[in-house]
Amino acid sequence: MIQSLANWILSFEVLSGLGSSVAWGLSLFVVSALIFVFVAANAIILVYFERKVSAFMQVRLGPMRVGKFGTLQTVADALKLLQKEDIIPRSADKVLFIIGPWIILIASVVTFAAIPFSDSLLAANMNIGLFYIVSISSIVVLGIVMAGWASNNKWSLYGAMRSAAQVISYEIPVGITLIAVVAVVGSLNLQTIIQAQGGTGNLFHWIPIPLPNWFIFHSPFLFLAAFVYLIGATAEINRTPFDIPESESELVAGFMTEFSGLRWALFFLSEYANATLVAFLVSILFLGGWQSPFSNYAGAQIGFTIITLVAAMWTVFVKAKVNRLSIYPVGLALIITIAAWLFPGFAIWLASPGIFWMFMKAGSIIFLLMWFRWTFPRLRVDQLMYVSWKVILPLSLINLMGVAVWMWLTGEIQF
Amino acid sequence: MGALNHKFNENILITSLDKLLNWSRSGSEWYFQFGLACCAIEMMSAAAARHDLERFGAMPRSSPRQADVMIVAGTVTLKMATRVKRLYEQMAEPKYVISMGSCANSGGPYWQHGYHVLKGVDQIVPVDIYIPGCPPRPEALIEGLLHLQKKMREEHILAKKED
Amino acid sequence: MTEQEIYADLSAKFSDKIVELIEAETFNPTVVVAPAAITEVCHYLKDTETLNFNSLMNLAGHDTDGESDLSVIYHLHSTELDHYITLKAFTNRENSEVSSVANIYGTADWHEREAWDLYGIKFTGHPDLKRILLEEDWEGHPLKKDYVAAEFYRGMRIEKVK
Amino acid sequence: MGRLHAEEMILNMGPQHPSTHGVLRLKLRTDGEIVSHIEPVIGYLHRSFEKHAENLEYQQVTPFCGRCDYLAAMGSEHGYAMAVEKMMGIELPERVEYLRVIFAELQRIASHLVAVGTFGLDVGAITPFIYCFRERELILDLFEMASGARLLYNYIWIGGLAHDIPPGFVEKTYEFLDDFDKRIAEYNQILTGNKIFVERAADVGVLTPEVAINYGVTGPSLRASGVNIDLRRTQPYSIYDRFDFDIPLGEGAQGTIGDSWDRYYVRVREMEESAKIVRQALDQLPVEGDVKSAVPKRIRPPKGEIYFRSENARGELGYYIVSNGKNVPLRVKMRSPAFSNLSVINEIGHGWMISDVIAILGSLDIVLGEIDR
Repeated sequence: MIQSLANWILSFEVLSGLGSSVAWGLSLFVVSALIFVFVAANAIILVYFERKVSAFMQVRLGPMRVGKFGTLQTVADALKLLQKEDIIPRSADKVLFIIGPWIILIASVVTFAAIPFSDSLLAANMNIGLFYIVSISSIVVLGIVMAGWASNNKWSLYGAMRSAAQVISYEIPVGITLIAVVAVVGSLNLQTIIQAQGGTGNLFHWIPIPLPNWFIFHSPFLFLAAFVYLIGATAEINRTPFDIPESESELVAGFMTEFSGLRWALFFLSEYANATLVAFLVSILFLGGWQSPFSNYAGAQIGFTIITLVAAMWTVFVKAKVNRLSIYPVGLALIITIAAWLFPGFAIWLASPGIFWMFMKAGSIIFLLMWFRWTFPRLRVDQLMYVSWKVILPLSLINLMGVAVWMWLTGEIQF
Repeated sequence: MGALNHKFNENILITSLDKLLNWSRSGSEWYFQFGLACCAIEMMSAAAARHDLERFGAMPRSSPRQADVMIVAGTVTLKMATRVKRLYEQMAEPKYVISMGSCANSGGPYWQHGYHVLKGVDQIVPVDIYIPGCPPRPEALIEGLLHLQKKMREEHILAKKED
Repeated sequence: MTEQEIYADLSAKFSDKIVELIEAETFNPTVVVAPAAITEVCHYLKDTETLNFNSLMNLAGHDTDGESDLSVIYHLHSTELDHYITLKAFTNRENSEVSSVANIYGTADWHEREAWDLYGIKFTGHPDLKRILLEEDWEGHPLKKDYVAAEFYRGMRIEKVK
Repeated sequence: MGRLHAEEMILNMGPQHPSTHGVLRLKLRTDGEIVSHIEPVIGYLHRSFEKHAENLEYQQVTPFCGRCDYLAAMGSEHGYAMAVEKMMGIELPERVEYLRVIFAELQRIASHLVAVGTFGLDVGAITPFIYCFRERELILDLFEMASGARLLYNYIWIGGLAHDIPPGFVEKTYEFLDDFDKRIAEYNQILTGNKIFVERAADVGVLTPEVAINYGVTGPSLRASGVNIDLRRTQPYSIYDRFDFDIPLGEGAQGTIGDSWDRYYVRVREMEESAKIVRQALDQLPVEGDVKSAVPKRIRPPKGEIYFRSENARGELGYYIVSNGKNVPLRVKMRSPAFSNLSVINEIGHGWMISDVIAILGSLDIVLGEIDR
């Protein structure tokens, strides 16, 4: 995209006087600004989304008064955090204290460069996209340890040490699961990973159920790898049930205890940037990124009717609670189905791969992460290590071998 | 905002900017999770399902650095008074104090024979809003928060002080 | 066993240390014991099979009227044999001294520290006798009838009481 | 190379901490995550209930009883009223006895709801806390109908009740009881059977019966260790002998008997038993009888002393009252269950990790107002 952007800038006569390197630099700046704006706006929306989702899960209303239905709530929070006094504790290590949060934010924002939002819309088409993301996102723990150590507070020291142990021990199973995916595709480039998941095939290449050719249906081992990756990634971004570094009930506020005002907002921003990154990665690697689940527009029409029927039956029979709140999702699905049947153009657009499906999948994964947070209690430090070393690591190794054997069995590769 | 405080004279731009800042501050009062006694239980039920404090943007924060409003909910004994003062000083600057319950207002039922009770938290900490009641109902706490919001809206952060 | 039988058993065992059995004006008959002998009496009550007082329900200090002696009351109960006894130890007001049962009953540890904190009754043999409810630098023992609160405490005014 | 002995650190889980249930300070001596010694420092809420009781008349002391244990105010007032009535030998009308049992048991459910909710909060599950408070609000509505207050009532007077229950109270209570049984199943689904919750609570902080009795632990924490002592059954006061309810004991379903999970689960089952008692009491509630008939004009108990025990939500709540015939008590000592329950935390808490110490503290269900009095 940067290439196309640079050429687009050079095409203007008035700007053609600039050297190609300046145009190139300008377009680089524009793209990175775009990414940062996306991450910031995304964090604002997600904070509001999380407070509303947690409220509905807890039988209450969530922010309602600030703006219509509380929509401006996070804007008000951000503005208020701007006005807060910037406290740096006297006995804190000033340099580390200041750059700690920035390192975390930069590490989590920079990884978005390699995320392909749709087949044409991506910042940098790197051929080592996955490797780049994994290596950059491991710097986050450096920032956490820096922030925790610098604030000279026993609670944040505990938070920092716990998060260091946790993230390092979950890097390994996550890395091995990613190798399993790369083994199937043969390339680290996220764009080619998505392109390899196009079209429809049968489940696990073996049971003749027509399903989109996503990696989650590629083989039972990759199916397991999807969940192993989700668990490992939840641990890596310190979200419940693995949120012991900033557990409110034990460590007051974990490594964020001594941070106030804007500095603390950076932590909040990077937490949600990481969550979005993980959601995108899960949808790219296992749910076929911007691939559409329906091969053609007829598929879209039939697919959406099935979704509406399932939603209607679920609301009427299973939950047996037909009130104003539970009608909304069924109504939405109904409208889309009618539109798909009436306007073939709309159905075609639905069936075609594009940014719509990318954000739908990422959104559902984010909703899942939030669902985890508001239902599960918190694991203890040693149980967390046990889960990582004794459960997920062997599982990811088995997945790696299993994928290779499966591909040999189903004839994808010949020895 | 320390450097910009009260430096500009009153004009359209500044007052509207003041209004925006006041709106944002009053819209997200993060209260300091700090319960002492019976009033803390009423504060918890105010934060729970029926009277949801989150509707007004009030989120409980357990660290003094990230809280704006300190709700002193319960009896401040002399042994606890030094801690309350230190916690107040640890909070970041635009900070407010709500004294919830007659124990925090004036010592309450323990006024006459309470040798170990501090007669009113305003002896150690500047209080913005007093909420009467023993314990005040969650609705009273919400009314206190709304009064604090009204008080925040009238503040002038950027405009010069008219002294 | 009823309180009278327990009193008979005790006075047989510790003839001089058991003073009397008060039954009038009280709902639970009380055995008055010399303050120094409380530890042996409680050891005996707890260890003998027939008595087996394994649970100390309550330990309270008491000051009747500001002049006469302070007293400490022990309410004992046996969970297996389900019988009760109350012990009382009088100690003079100036340097009140009672032997501690903290090593026999775990719950007595904190109750005795509270009695020392609020009544000023020292318990010899207590592992760690220091104030439990008030700060270390608090003068006086508030629950004594002749206690008058200080004017200020660390710069904070305590209203004049009574 | 032997055990790498790092220097021990004193960690102050200070008077202000999200999960110390109020103003309790735990001085932890920690070696890394393992806590080697816990020294609870209390007294941050010492409001001198006993000094007030020596200067106020008998009926003026009732509000202060409720303020000591503000999560089970009805239970404290009930205990105090029964103690003074026994001293004065007052005969209560049947209706008053039944109403008092109904309110005491509803208060036990409300207090256990807070205990179960905050235990979930300490272990990290935020949603069950909100569900428990949703049920508690329904009970507080009932209390508000009867006494006018939500948390601290001054409703159980010496010799009767402040007001009779309004019409519609019985129907509303039946409605609550029918709805409440479904809720218990909801808690069991979201918290009791939750694998992570079991992992965090089972086999943590095991309290053996001998240590429990020695440290004076009473109530659900004692019964979770398998000791069958419940004053409503072993030493029946008021009219508890007319109801049939069983005493849930800890069976070590998820771990050893007497661990934190048992203490939690005994409270959940005890809520069901209390609901059963309230239902039976409502069925047998006599319609006639004036609740204020036995309230004496001037309360002057005869000279003497009494130690009266009743089963409150947290354990054995004892009142030691000494009277010298005047209308002001000479001494009222409240033996608070949470005071002894907390003293056992070092015994069962040392050697565990910090997050376990918090889980153990949550399972002991302490209320600081009652500990510091």
